[in-house]
Parts: sequence; C-alpha cells; structure tokens
Amino acid sequence: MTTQKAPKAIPPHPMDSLLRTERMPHIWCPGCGIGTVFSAVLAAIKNTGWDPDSIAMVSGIGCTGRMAGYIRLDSFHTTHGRALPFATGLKLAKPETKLIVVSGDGDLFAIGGNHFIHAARRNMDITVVCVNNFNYGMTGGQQAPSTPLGAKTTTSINGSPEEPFNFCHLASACGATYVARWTAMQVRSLRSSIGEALHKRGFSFVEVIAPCPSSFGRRNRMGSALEMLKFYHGRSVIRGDIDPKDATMDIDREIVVGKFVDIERPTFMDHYEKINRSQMPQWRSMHPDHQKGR
Amino acid sequence: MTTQKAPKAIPPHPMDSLLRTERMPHIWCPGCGIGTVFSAVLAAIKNTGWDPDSIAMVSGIGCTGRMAGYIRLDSFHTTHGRALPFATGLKLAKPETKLIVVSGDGDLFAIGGNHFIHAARRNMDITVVCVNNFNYGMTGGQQAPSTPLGAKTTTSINGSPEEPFNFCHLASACGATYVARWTAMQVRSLRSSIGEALHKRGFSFVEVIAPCPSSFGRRNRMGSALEMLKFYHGRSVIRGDIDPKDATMDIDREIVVGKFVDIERPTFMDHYEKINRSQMPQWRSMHPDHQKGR
Amino acid sequence: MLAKEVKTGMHFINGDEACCEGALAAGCRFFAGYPITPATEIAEAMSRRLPELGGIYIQMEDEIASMATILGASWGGVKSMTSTSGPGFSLMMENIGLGICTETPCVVCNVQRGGPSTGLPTLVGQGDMMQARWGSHGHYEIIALSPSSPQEMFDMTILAFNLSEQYRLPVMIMADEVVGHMTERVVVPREEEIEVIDRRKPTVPPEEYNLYHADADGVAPMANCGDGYRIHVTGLTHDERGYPAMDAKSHEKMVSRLVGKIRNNKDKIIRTKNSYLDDAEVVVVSYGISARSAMQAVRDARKEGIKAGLIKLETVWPFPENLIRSLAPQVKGFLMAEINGGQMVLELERCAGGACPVGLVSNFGGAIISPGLISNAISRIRRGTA
Amino acid sequence: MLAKEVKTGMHFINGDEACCEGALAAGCRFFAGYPITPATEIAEAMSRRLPELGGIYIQMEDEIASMATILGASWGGVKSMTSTSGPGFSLMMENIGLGICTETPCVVCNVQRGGPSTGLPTLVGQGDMMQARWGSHGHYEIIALSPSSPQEMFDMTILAFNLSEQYRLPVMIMADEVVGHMTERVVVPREEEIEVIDRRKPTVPPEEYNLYHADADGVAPMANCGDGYRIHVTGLTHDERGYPAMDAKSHEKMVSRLVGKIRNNKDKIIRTKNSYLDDAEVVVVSYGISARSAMQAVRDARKEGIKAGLIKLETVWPFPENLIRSLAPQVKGFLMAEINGGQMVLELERCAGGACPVGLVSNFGGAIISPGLISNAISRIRRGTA
Amino acid sequence: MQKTRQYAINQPDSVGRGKKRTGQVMVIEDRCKGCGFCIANCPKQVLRVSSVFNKKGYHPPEVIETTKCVNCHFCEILCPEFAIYSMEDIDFNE
Amino acid sequence: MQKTRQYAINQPDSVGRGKKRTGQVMVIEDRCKGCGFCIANCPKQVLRVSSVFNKKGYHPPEVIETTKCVNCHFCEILCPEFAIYSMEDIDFNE
Amino acid sequence: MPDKRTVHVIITGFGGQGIVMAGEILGKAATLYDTKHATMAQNYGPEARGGACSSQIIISPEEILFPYIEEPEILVCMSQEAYTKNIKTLLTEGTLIWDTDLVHTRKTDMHFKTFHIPATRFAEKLGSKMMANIVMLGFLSAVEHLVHAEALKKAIADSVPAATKEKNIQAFTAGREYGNSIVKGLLKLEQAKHQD
Amino acid sequence: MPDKRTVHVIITGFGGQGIVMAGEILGKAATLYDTKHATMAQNYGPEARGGACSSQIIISPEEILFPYIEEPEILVCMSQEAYTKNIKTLLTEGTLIWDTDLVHTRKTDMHFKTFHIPATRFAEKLGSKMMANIVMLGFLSAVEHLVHAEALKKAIADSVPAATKEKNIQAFTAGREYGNSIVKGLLKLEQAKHQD
Ligand SMILES: Cc1ncc(C[n+]2csc(CCOP(=O)(O)OP(=O)(O)O)c2C)c(N)n1
Ligand SMILES: Cc1ncc(C[n+]2csc(CCOP(=O)(O)OP(=O)(O)O)c2C)c(N)n1
Ligand code: SF4
Ligand code: SF4
Ligand code: SF4
Ligand code: SF4
Ligand code: SF4
Ligand code: SF4
Ligand SMILES: [Mg+2]
Ligand SMILES: [Mg+2]
Repeated sequence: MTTQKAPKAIPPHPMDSLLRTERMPHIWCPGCGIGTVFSAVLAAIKNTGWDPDSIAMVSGIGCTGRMAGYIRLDSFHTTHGRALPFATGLKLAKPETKLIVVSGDGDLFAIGGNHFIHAARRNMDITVVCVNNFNYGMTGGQQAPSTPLGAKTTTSINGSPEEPFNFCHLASACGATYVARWTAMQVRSLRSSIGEALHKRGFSFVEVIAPCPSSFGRRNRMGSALEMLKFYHGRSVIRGDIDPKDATMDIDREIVVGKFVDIERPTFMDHYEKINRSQMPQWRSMHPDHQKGR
Repeated sequence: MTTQKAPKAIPPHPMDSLLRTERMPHIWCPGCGIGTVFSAVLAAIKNTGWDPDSIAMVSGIGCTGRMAGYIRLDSFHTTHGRALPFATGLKLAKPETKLIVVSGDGDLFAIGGNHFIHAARRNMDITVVCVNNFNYGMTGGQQAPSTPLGAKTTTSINGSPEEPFNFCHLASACGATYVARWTAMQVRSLRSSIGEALHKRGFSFVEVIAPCPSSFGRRNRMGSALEMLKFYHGRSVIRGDIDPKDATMDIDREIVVGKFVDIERPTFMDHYEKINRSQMPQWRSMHPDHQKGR
Repeated sequence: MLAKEVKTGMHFINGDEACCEGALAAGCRFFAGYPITPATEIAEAMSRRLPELGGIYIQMEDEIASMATILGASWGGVKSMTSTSGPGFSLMMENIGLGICTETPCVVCNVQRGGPSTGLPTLVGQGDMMQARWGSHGHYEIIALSPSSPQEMFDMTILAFNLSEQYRLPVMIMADEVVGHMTERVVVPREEEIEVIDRRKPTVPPEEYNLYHADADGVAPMANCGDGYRIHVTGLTHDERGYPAMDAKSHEKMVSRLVGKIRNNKDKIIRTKNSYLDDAEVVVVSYGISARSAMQAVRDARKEGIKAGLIKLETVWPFPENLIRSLAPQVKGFLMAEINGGQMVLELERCAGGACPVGLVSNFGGAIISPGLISNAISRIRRGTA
Repeated sequence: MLAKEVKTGMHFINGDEACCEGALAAGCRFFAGYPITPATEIAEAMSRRLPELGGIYIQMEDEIASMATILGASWGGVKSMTSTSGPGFSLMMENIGLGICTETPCVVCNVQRGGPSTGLPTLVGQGDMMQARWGSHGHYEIIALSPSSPQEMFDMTILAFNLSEQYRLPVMIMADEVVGHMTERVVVPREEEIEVIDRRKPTVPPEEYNLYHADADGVAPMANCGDGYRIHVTGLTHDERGYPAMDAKSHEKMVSRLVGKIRNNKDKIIRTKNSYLDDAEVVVVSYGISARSAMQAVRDARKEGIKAGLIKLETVWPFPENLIRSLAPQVKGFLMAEINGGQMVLELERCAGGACPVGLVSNFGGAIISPGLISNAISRIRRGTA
Repeated sequence: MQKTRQYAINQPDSVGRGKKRTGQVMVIEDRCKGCGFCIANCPKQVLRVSSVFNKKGYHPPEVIETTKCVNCHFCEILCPEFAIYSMEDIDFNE
Repeated sequence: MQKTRQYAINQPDSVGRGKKRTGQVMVIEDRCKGCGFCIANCPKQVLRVSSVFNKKGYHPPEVIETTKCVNCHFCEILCPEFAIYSMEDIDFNE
Repeated sequence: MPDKRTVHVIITGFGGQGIVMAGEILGKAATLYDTKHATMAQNYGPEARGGACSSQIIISPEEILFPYIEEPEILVCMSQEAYTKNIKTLLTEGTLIWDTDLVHTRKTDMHFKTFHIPATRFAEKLGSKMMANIVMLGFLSAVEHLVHAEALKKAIADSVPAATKEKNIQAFTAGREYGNSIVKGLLKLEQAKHQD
Repeated sequence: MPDKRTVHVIITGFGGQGIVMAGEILGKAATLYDTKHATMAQNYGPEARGGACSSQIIISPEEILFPYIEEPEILVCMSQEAYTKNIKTLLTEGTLIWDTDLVHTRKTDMHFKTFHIPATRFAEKLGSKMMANIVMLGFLSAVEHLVHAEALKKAIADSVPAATKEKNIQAFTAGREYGNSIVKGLLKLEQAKHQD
C-alpha cells in the first residue's frame, strides 16, 4: 500500500535545489541533530527568496562544519575555528553577499572563541548558526567548552571539571545584535529565528541544542537520538526577551530558549564607510566590485 | 636647599626589594601609566605578606608585559597573548603558587582574547591585571580592541571604525569571580583591589585605565601624561556593585570604576579534585610536588 | 580628490611603505593584519591608503585571523594581502596551508627580525627562510621572493601578486628588518607600464566547471564567490570538483598537482639577478639585505682581480637548482651569505652535489653581514682553504 | 587502590596508548592538549591515567594554549607533554619557539596524517618532517624522534622526555597515523629498569645562579619556579641571567648556545638502528612506519642476494650526517622511503654530497609504502638505473 | 547517489474522505537512516517503521494510513536526511 | 644603575613646627623621568620641578618646604619610576 | 593447527557491534596468551560516522613488518554494507564467514571456504546482542585455528567488563561449539543454503 | 661642493624632535631633488621608548650597497644622551654638530670639526620648538655641502604640513644663515666657547 516507484510528475524534495544531492547521503550519524538543523538553515535561506548566488556559507571543521559541503551555494569549509575570520574577509570583499557561518560549539567557541567575540564586537554583518551538541563530535566526543559540568566525555570519563560557557550570554556581552537559542526539535521557531537572523543587519547568532547520539549521548547514557531530541526539548523553557545572562543553559535543570537580543547597532562596514567617507566623499566609488552597492 | 647626598641610614625605596633594581630605569616612556600600575601591583603583593617565593608573575608581550622583567619574583615573559595558558600550566603544576598575570589590552584581549575567556570560564585561580591604554603601546600605537570608536591610532588615522570591548563586562560574562576597574590615578583603590584579587580564590580581573602619552595620547591630542592621567580620572565615576554590563567604559562620557563582581565559585582545581577524588580517594597523594597541600 | 592608485613618480620611502605602494599598484584592495615590528609600517601605510581607494583595511585580533581573512577576501574576488614578522608568520602557518590547499591567491609579506621566539623585535634576521618553505604541515611547494631594497619591495610586491594570481597560491615576500625600515628612492612607473596579472576566470558554464580542473599549466581557472558557479572550497583532500575525497588516490592526485604546478613551471617562476658569472671562480649566492653586502664584496673582489660572481636570489623558493648544478663543476666554490645559522646554504650544498665546496658567511641575527667578512670568505674559498 | 605508574608487563595496545604509558613511565604528570585525529587517543589515555596518578590533564581551548600551558607546567617543575597532528602542530610553532628560546623541557608528539591543510585526517602521512625542523621562525636546532611501532612509541616517549630534560628543549615525537592507531604487543619493563633522566638543578645559591649559565655540555642547570631563585624567563634575546639583551652580540651568544648544545652533542643524541650495513651496496634510509616497509624490502632483497642495508632513523633530527658521509663513497646508492613529496631525502642528498646517487620512494600520503616499491627501487639503484 | 527514489503517495481511492487539508508524504528511502524522528513526531501517526531494508541497511518509514497526513511538513523539517517530505494533496471536498 | 641616590629629607631645623604626622620625602633623582605626577598631585604642594638635570636629562622634583610633607605616600605610589618615596618623620610634638 | 604461517584476518561490520574489540581480543590472545606476533589496525574514516567499520589483524609466528592487509585470507562480515565493501578483497582461496541474519552473500562466493552463524541471534538468546562479536570469535576459533581457544578465553576475560565475563565466555563457547559441529560436518547443508 | 664622495651622516636626539624627519628630508633632497643616491636607516629599539633616537643617512653619487653607518663623517647631536651614545663612533676627521643648549661636549672633541647652533632656541623664537630639526638642517647645509640648498627646501616643502611650509622654510633659512656666518668666520669664537 505504501511505497512505490515515483511517477515522473512527483517533484523532488523541496530542499534538493539547495543540496549537492550527488553527495548525499551525508556523513552524519543516524539521528544526528545536525541534519535537522541543516534542513532548517536551508528552509530559512529558501524563505528569504534571495538570489542564491548572493548567499555564501562558511564553516570550520567538525561534524557541523560539513554542512558547507552539502549546500549548493558558494561554500567554504575552512580550518578549525577560522570560519569567522574567513567569512569576515569574504563579507568585506563582497559586501553585497549575505554570509552565513555554521559550525559546532568546539569550532566556534573552543579554538575559534577569539574570532567569535571579535566578530560580534565589530558587529560584522554575518549570521552564525552554532550546533551545540556539548562535545567534539567529529573527533569522537571529547570535552568541549559547552560540556556540562560533570558530563562524561572521552577526555573526562569521570565527568568534566569545567563549567561551560553560556554562548548566548557571551554573544550578547560582546555586542551581537541578534541572539536566539532553540533545541533541534523546535524546528519551526529555529527556522524563523534563522530567517530573522539572516535579515538582521549585523552580527546575529542562533544556537541550537542538538543531539549527538554517537558520542555525547552514548557516553552519558542518554538513549537513542530520538530520546535525546525529546529530552532536550523537554528541558526547554521558552522565555522571550529576558536578559541573556538569565538565559540558563543547563541540561540538568532547564534550557531557556527564545530570542534574547534583537537590537540595532552600526556594523563594522557602517562605521568604516562613515569614518572614511567623511574624509573622502567619493569613497568606494572606484572599486569595481563594490559598485553594485549593498 | 632640598636634595643632598643620602646619609647611609636612609632606607631604600620600599619597593626595591621586589624590584630588579639592576634593570632600572625601566623602558617605559616618561609619564607612562604602566609604571604607576606596576607600583600598585608591587605594593599589593607586599601587603599580602606572602612568601615571595610562592608568588610568580606571568606576562605576555607589550609595554605592560615588560613588568615581568622588573619584578624580583619568579617571572615569565612569554609570547604575545599566551600569558594565561602559560600561567594555567604553572598554576596547575604548582597549585600552591599564587599567580599574577599582567598584560596590556592588546595582549589579553586581541591576540589573547580566547585564553582570557576560557581561563575565566574555568575559573583558574589566577589574578589578572590589565593595563588598558587604548592601543598597542609597544608597536607604536595601533588600533586595539579597546580603542574607542573614532579614536585615532596609526592604523586608524581617520578614527577607529570598531566599537571596543567592555573588558569588565566580558570578564563577568565568562565567569570571573572578581572584577574591578580603576584609573591609574586611583592608586589606593587600585592597590586594594589588586590585594582583594590576590586573596580571591578564583579568576580575578582588575582593569586599569592608564595613559600612554607617547602613542595614544599624542595621536589624540590629549596633552601630557599628567593631563591624560587627570582626564581619565575626571571621567571616572565610582559605582560599586552595579551590573557589570552597566559599567560604562567610554572615555568621551564616563568611565565607571569600582568593584563590579565579587562572588564565590569553585575553581578548575576544585572541580578536578572533587570529580577525580571521588573515583580515587588518595588522589594527588602520590605527586611529590603537590604534597605540600594548598 | 581621490588618491591615486599608482603613485607614479619618484619617492623617498621606506621598504614597508614601498611594499604597500606595490600592492596597490598590483591591484590589492584588501589588507587584514596585526601589528608587529618591523612589519607594522606596511599595515599602517595600508590603513591610510586603502580607504582612499575604496579598499578595506581591517585590523584583526591576531595573525591567524589575518591570514584566514585575506583568504576569504580573495575568494570574494579582491586581491588581498597581509604582513607580519616571525612570531606572526609562525601563527599563520596553518592557514597558509589552507591557502595552498585551496589554491587561493594572496600575498604574505614577512619582514624578518632576529629569532627564535620574540628574539630581537627591532633588529634584522633572515631566519625564516626554511620556515617559508616548510612551516606548514604536509607536503607542498611555495613561491617566495626576497627584496633587497625599497625599490625591490615595490617591484617584488607586484611580482608576488602576479605570481599568486597566475599560480593560485599564497606568495611570500621574505623581506627583512633592514629592507623594511630603510628609506631610499623608489621609482613608481606609470600605471600602464606596470604589468598586472589577474587570475584566470572560468570560460565554461557552471554545469561544466570544476574548480580544480587544471589547464595545461597545471593551474585551474578560478571562479570567485558570487560568480554563479556555486563552488565548494575545502582544506580537506578534494577532487577536481572541490569535493572532499578521503583516499590516498585522490590525495596523490591533488598534491601532485599542487606540487607540480610549481615544479613544472620552475623555469617560468625562478628569477635570479646574476652578476659576473661568466668567468666567476667563486660564486656568492645571497638574497635580501645580505645580497647587498655580497654585491659589495664581489665588486671589491673584482677590484682586487679575484673572479667573484654573484647570484642574487629574487625568488628564494623555488631555488635555482639547475643554475647551481650547472655552475658547480665549473667553479672553485660557492658561498652563501645569509643572516641565520645556515638555511639556504643547505639547499645550495645539496644542489652543488659535492662538485665544489660550499661555504657560509652568516650571523644569527641582529646585524647585517659586513662585506669584509664575505670578501675574506671569497678569498678563502678561492685559495681552497674553506 | 592507586593506579600503577609503570604498568609493567605485556600489553596489546595501540601506539597512542603506548605513548601515554611511556610518558607516565618517564615521569610525565601533566598533559595539556586539544583533540585531533589521529592523536586524540593520546589525550584520551592521558585524561584517564593522569588523575589516577595525581597528575593533571587539562583540555585547552586550542593547540596554541596547549603548548603554552605545558611550558608553564614545566617551569612549575612537572614533566609535561602535549600531542597533536599536523594542523595543531602548525599552530604550536610559535610557542615551540618559546620553549626552545627559554630552554624548557617538554615533549610534543605529532601523530602525522596526510596534508597539507585539513587533508586526510584519518590517513597516514609523514609530511611534517621538515616542519619539525624548521616550522618556527628564527634559527634553532631540535631533537625529533620517529617511532615505528607501539613498542617504540613507548620507548621513544621515555627517550624524548630524557633528552628534553637533559638538553632543556621541547623534544618532538614524529609519529604517524599508522603507528599511532595500530595495536601490537608492548612490553613495559619494571620501573627500576627504566632509565629516567631529570633536569639538572642548580647547585649554587640564588645570588650566584644564572639561569642560562651553561655547564660544559652547553646546558645550564634549571631552577624551577618557586625554588627560591627568582628567575626571569623571556622569549626575548637574553643574557645569561635571563634578562633581555637587545643587541646582535647577545643574540649571537644566545643562539650559538641554543644551536651548539645540540650540534656539539650530536654524537650523544643521534640514534639509528642499522641493519646489514657492513657489506651493503644499496642503503635504504627510512623512519616511522615507512621503515617497516623498508626493512621488509631489505630482507626481501637480501633473500634475492642483493646486498641491501637499512638505516632506520630513530632520531630524525639531528640527522646522522656523519654516518651518511662516511657511507656515501662506499655504496652504490642511497634510497629514502618516506610518505611525503621528499623531505628527509633532501637532507640525505645533501649529506651524500654527490658521492653516490640518492633515490626516493614515496607517496604524498594516505597509504603506507608497499615493500615492493622499495624493492624495485633497490634493484634500480643497484643496477645504476635510478 | 540515490538513483531510485521511492515515494509514498496517496492512492486515488483514498481521496475524498478527509475534510481538512490533506497531504501526501514522500520517502526517499535510500536517504533514510532510520532515526525515527518522523515516525515519533508525526502529529497524525501517519508513519511507522517499515520492514524494508534500504541500501544502507536501515528501515525507512512507511505510511500507515495515507489519508491521515495533514501536510504539516513536520516530518519533512525534522528529518535530518532530507528523506521525507510532504506535499499538498488535492482535496476534492472543496 | 643608579649608583648615586639623592634624597630630600627633613632638615633638623624644620622639625617641631607641625602638629600633624609629618614625613620626609626622598627622591632617587636618576630614576626620575620628569612626568610631574608627584608634583601635581601632592596634596600639600611640597614639591616642584627642580632645575637640575639628571643623568637622563630630566628635571627631578625638589622639595619646596620640607615640613609640609604629611607622609601620605601619594607621590610614592603615583610615581611610575620608583623615584620618590616618603617615610614617617619623628614628630616631636607627640 | 594454530602454529601455521602468517594469517591476515579482516573482521568487519558496523559501529557498535564491537568489531574493534573482536580484533583486539584476537590480537591480545595471539600476543599475550599465545606466543605469536600480532598487529591490529582499525579502519578510520571521517565518512565512517556510524557506518561501516573494520579491524584488520595479522597473526604471525614472526615479527610483522607491513601492517596493512590488502587481501585477507579470512574475512568475517557482520553487516551487509561491510560485506559489499570488502568481499572483493578476499583471497581466492580465502575463508568467508558471516552472520547468517545480517548478510546475504552471492552465489559467486561459493569458491571461498564459507561459514556462517546467526551470531547476533545466538547473542540475543544469551542475553545481549552486544555479545555477537564474542560468539563470532568462538565460531571463528572453531573454523580457523588461529590461536589457542584458551588464549582467546583469557583475552576475552580481560577485555570485557568484569560483570559480563561469565556471559561472554558462554557466548564464546556457544559460537565455538556451533563452529565445531559445522566443521565436523553436522551442519554442512545448513551452511550452504543461505547463498543466493 | 655637494658632489663630493659618499658621506655618512648620523642625526640623533630624542623622540619627538623630528630626528627621523630631518634624515628623511636630507635623503629626499639628495635623491628626489638632487641627483644623488641616498639611504636612510632609523635606529629602532624596544628600549627606546621616549629615549634616544637617530637617523643614519648615506649620500653618494653611486648606488649604495651597505646601508649601515659604522663610523659617520658627520654627527649631529640634539640631546645629551644621544651625544654620549654616539660620539665614540665619529670618524677622527669627522664633523660634530650640536644644539648649543642641549648638549655639552667634552674638550676631547676639539679634534673634530665642530659646529653648534642653539637650534631649539631659534625654533622657539620662530614660533615652535618643533622646527628645531629644520633649523638644524639649514645649519648643516651651510657647514657641510651635502646637497643643494634648493633641493633641501623642496624636500622640506613636501615633507612638512602645508600650513607650516612658510615657517619651516624660514627656519631653514635662519639656520643656514647662522651657519654661513660661522663658516665665514664671523662667529668663530662663539663656536668654540661651549666646550668643556
Ligand atoms: C587545528 C585543529 N585542531 C584540531 C582539529 C580536530 N578537530 C576537528 S573537528 C574538532 C571539534 C569538533 O567539535 P565541534 O566544533 O563541536 O563540531 P561537531 O563535530 O561537534 O559538530 C576537532 C577538535 C582540527 N581539525 N584542527
Ligand atoms: C605573535 C605576535 N604578534 C604581534 C606582536 C607584536 N606586538 C608586540 S606587543 C603588541 C601589542 C601590545 O599592546 P598591548 O598588549 O595593549 O600592550 P601595551 O604595549 O599597550 O602595554 C604587539 C602587537 C608580537 N610580539 N607577537
Ligand atoms: S559524531 Fe555526533 S555530531 Fe558527529 S555526526 Fe555523529 S552524532 Fe552527529
Ligand atoms: S608607548 Fe605608551 S604604553 Fe608604551 S611605554 Fe610609552 S607611554 Fe607607555
Ligand atoms: S506531513 Fe505532518 S501529518 Fe503528514 S506525515 Fe508528515 S508529520 Fe505526519
Ligand atoms: S526522519 Fe528521516 S531519516 Fe529519520 S526515520 Fe524518518 S525518513 Fe528516516
Ligand atoms: S608624601 Fe604626600 S605630602 Fe609628602 S611629598 Fe609625597 S605626596 Fe606630598
Ligand atoms: S612622579 Fe616620579 S618620575 Fe614623575 S616627576 Fe615625580 S619623581 Fe619624577
Ligand atoms: Mg560539537
Ligand atoms: Mg595597550
């Protein structure tokens, strides 16, 4: 009664146009939340209606970072932790391009932490989506700056001795203009947050709590991917517009989700143009690549 | 009528015992605030009454970082930005040693920003004193992540296009247990803050706004060192115990000074010992270097 | 009034400033950097000049970020560069590797100071020559140039951009503190006299385009971000399309090409300035600031009737292996003059292949080599006492 | 029940785990690292074992921090190490330089994978050999070892610590993915059978002590932090006291000693395992996993009556220059087997000095060299057709 | 990679029964990794684990009752593999 | 480095006049870089710029009126050069 | 005859089946509890998240130099994907062993020495699917004499969690007995019928 | 005779005096507005924050190879510290020039050709201490003919801020005239008396 050969007329998966389908299936483990987040990213991009050639994706290294290899857009899979500076260069060289950076908690906040705080401070006009799976998935599940205190990983078999960052709080302390957090289950909210973030002029940050069943889940006996998905969702409490420092991120108590920051602040480019234009009225007019305006 | 040859009995400068006097005069420019901060650091150290061999200073590279070369304690002048990880290793290898890290705004928050946020997050039991002079003094005055928006430096002759960090806010967002800010003129408060910070078990951070007359002052026509000293002081407003995010740091409006954070939180070592001791009761007993206890 | 892109005319500027002007003349419109003595003046000059020309100067949080940023800018279609000195160069190594692996044109200028470590920030060194060649992990080939004067800082920066665009890789300018800080006359030609090479763009439609499908010269035309080719760029081993390909065969293919595009084009890339080689008995090989002392010594030797010659390396990498191999059997000896513990001399010795003695005149850094030391060494080599 | 420091007995463990056990047996009680394939298992093993022994495992935010942290720990008097692979090794370079300049004992294990850039994370490479020697800026000398089996991972990690304590510098273990990941029998001797060398401590009172006043062997006794010597340690060029000294003369003195303590003790440092050299016509030189293929090929050759020999480099740096120089005139040729585009072969060629041909059997990474390829090359060299 | 795509579609004879907007759900079986996200979270319990093995050895979901799908797309947006999606179905009652 | 240290001390004849705690201020002239911090911030205006050049060519401060120093140490803790410091003076009135 | 020449074994399946542990036990038995040399290499791959996984074990009376297996003499398959990926490497005269329920072999495999066992089913019966690898090892030890069974038991004992030791030895024995009965010809017919 | 052979000049003082600019102007004059070659090198040093500072200028009719000055023929000192640090390098037959008010020379310097001018005082009189360097250049141009005065004036004109051009040319002229008068012997006595 169910599956049959597809009649010619049946259209492909709605996201196929944005996928490098020739590279599917992707490498992510069964039930890995990254796939779901990726799907939300693609949907949000699609919803913008923007010319796909005016959008580019940059990632670092990690399971999450592999997204860049599956999206059918100009995409850059850089070095571990360096997605943001790479994206900064790309953005400034081509200000009319919309930049989306996707990477893991380790990539963005361990090795890449400095670039994150500076990009936020500078208010680079970039959207960052971070898949927080509480560990380094790609290398097999080591302690990360997101690993909850006491959680088990391959490098903290008795429990992690470090308190994790609250990424959303950090992002807002550094000046991000848009900050939101969702669990992977909350895909609709996630999709619209990513959409808002894309439309935001400035540094926007969306954190997604997602299951890594193979590494984090397994070590901490969290059950199947599905159970993890539900567990995170169950811990989540939606609280809009609270002070980001109160946006608790504690898998043992509560995961506060929602949009925490949505402000306006001049971007690096705004300041740069204003400061330098005052000296030089026809500023930027000579650069052929920039003549299109923004 | 005044100066004469000193009679033998007259004691040396009270800080000479903590100074590598054979290296004086130091390299800092006339009126550079670093000297004053250094003096306060030494005074605070002296006031603790601790065995000088149980205190060590670590610095990165920069004018401020040169402090490590003048203090007559075990002292380490490392690479640019890496004072904190170096100090982390030293501290964990010798937990009974009190570690004080001194460095500039660039060293700690430009190239070293990632180590700063992670050391704060881990709550490494280290005291950090940052001389914020709004630029890279050592290399001749370039834009730094502390440079006020619009301020002139050798790499922003029309004005800096970036909004600076608020270091105290950042430190507290990352979990520092003690956070204070003073201007160099407020030496008594500064000295007692450094003293409190030294006594604090955990990551403590003291920011000092200090004149760099040769680079920052000169480019921004701020007058003599003395005038800068007074200017910063004049802009300062003491506000104790406010939310660090409201501790404005704006040389054009106000520089909020005071102690912003003073909390208790287990250190990395506390967690490490607790987590691993539960597995292994005689934990740490075998390590000769650690037998002294802490 | 807009600033001129090419400041045609004569200038009395230092090497760092000349480097900046060369970059602008080559079409560079993006600079990301982090201050460090003695390269800071390049960044400072760029920070003044680029906004005038509608370009971007951004000061990054460190050298790692600077390097990553210029790679991003290059894929954005803008010629980009960074400058640094030893400590920053060390930090850039991982992302230089990314640039090499992803074949990203850009220029890195290292104004060398005395090392190792923080060393002698304000004094000269040439101790990063081997690092330029081998400093990033994995196997690859590079192009590195070494200017001896502000004029050459100008000229070679243009050359560096041209080579980087032509061969699609980060090209290094291995300057040194003295060359960076010394001020001399620099003649900037008229704009139309300056040869500027731009990256080859794809001529096929997106469906037929493969990001790493090389032309006959081993270099693939490059689509920029936004050109409609929907490229994927990765530092993982990749196939011609740019897609990750995690096996030895793909790796062999990829690295062979990365290495081959330099090795096979050596003759087109290598540039030396040869003086008095025709009848030379002793050939001094040198580069950067040391080459000036070497030239002085060679001229002095000639004055004394000693048949000395000079190979001034303009491209230090690739090394002029064939030239050395062909000279080795004819000369009484080679001499390398450099400010380090002996780096390029190792390559010289290898290429000489035992056919003649190879000597070294050097110091570890902090001072330039006095021509007298080289003269003495020339005499010793000539007498066979070295 | 406390865990044993030295797990005497036979184990079937992989190279990464063996490295960890070797470190512990050598007295290492501090590890700072950052995960990276294929070195992660060293960190993982350390994270399990160190807390058991009252030591510290800390996972740092990146490799730069890891390297700086182990330097700090070493000055705190605890033997320390880190492990990484290519990309992380590149990032460590600046602080490896600090370790060299400040003469800080510690160990860095690089489990090499295919490069450049992210390359082939899970597959073998030996492309970081020159980087180990030259990867940091400025001039210096290093010691690097290359194990070929889990057993050697154990043994050489002890050796690495001993050399690092003896010569006061970061010592590198240049392993590779296959050696790191392969599991074999590892025999751990009894504790008292393991030679462990500790840094020499000062014997003079603080007033008379100079941190960098060397003994006859070129190495200065080392006071740790807290020992009461009030030391000052800097990566700037420094004098014997450790104080900054910003001039060429001080630099010459400092670097001469840094370089000299290795160069002058070469004979004590260099270790090779030589097989069938006595009558060898063709000598294969190799190291790490490639040396096993080479040994197979040499044995196969011997079976066929070909007089092949093997020099297995245990210390890859310093390179056994004298041994090569002495053999070169006697053999029909040398052959280097390595997984890169030709790195140690350059040094081999240089040392052979043209006295005999030098061949290379290699691939760029991702797979180990099959013994057959080496056998063929041996035959070619022997016939003089290489 | 997936040359063959298989779809679960509404059968003609199932049309007309629903009052609400209905949908048809499609499964690209060879993409599925059997995580069960779609099955567990379909608000209408349209799906269940099939007994079929796909190329990778997983059991893709199958449709239990075709008419129940309300085209909410939830399976589609939750699926990490782009293996399932829903489309609006013609509702003959309108 | 500074072999010679010069001090400004209270003169015997100036003792006994003050009622409050008094101090004596010492200047290590060759350390001074003439920033004027001490002079401008002394609450009692004890100091002024001297006409003497020190080894580095700066004018170190000199004491105008020795008895006025209240030993507040402010000059001492403000001085970036460790070039000036104060000590308690014997107060004969107590 | 556990003292025959160098043997190359590949055990393969998917992540979570204990494939690597099986290889480890085999190697451990050979090196620590028998007098052989053994080298085990795992197959890593970033593309391998949750996918195919294999361990390669060389067992030899002599020192092993080249540690890779290009063409195994023995191939043990515990998943279909693993089978498909590896079958082409098996030596023509090699031995193919598989889990009856998880792998469908092809007719063309008949020229190999073939053995199969529903190892996962056996393990489930014994209490946990997780022991399928140990059942398989028992089976392997019966059909191919690589190391002494006693050595294998010792290696199992110090590789599995203490609490599961007994169970695992049972699993081993179950697999081994099944194997023995096949070798003795009792189950020959059944062994052949799953080919298609 | 501005076309004599290669000359090595060191101008030295402290940070803020425009020492480097003076060197630059000299070099510029020689290379851009005269037909000479010139190389200028600055003295850097991290220990130099606010301290001594110097610029070394080599002027030659020929290409200059070795860019460092070990022993200058002309030494211009604008601070005591700079004088002390550099005096020992001056060639025995060299020329020593200093700012009368800022430098105290020693008796032993008498064997040099010596000239001094209260350049800073002159500059102050003209409106800004900042022009002492230009006064000194004027003075230097009178006592040592390195490059044509016109070339120097042109170099000054395009080195100083446009608004201060006039003033700076005045400063140059003032220094030059003072120098000329000395050279002509008018002020000889005064020139000697400051030695001690
Ligand atoms: C310089 C460098 N260090 C380490 C690695 C190894 N590595 C690759 S991905 C990764 C962490 C991945 O964690 P995360 O960013 O959280 O991504 P996830 O895989 O969890 O999605 C690490 C440590 C590397 N590739 N480069
Ligand atoms: C890796 C590296 N990059 C750059 C430098 C050059 N450098 C030395 S100090 C410094 C910045 C100093 O600024 P800050 O930390 O604010 O200290 P300050 O001098 O202002 O006290 C820089 C960029 C260096 N030494 N190493
Ligand atoms: S390891 Fe974790 S993060 Fe990576 S693909 Fe698997 S489940 Fe996802
Ligand atoms: S440059 Fe600035 S920070 Fe450095 S010593 Fe001088 S005044 Fe102080
Ligand atoms: S579209 Fe909605 S109702 Fe239909 S199958 Fe998917 S989840 Fe169920
Ligand atoms: S959500 Fe996707 S991958 Fe998971 S079971 Fe459903 S169709 Fe398969
Ligand atoms: S101690 Fe106080 S009163 Fe005395 S001189 Fe110093 S600042 Fe003035
Ligand atoms: S504060 Fe110190 S350096 Fe400044 S003038 Fe006074 S004594 Fe001199
Ligand atoms: Mg992660
Ligand atoms: Mg600063």
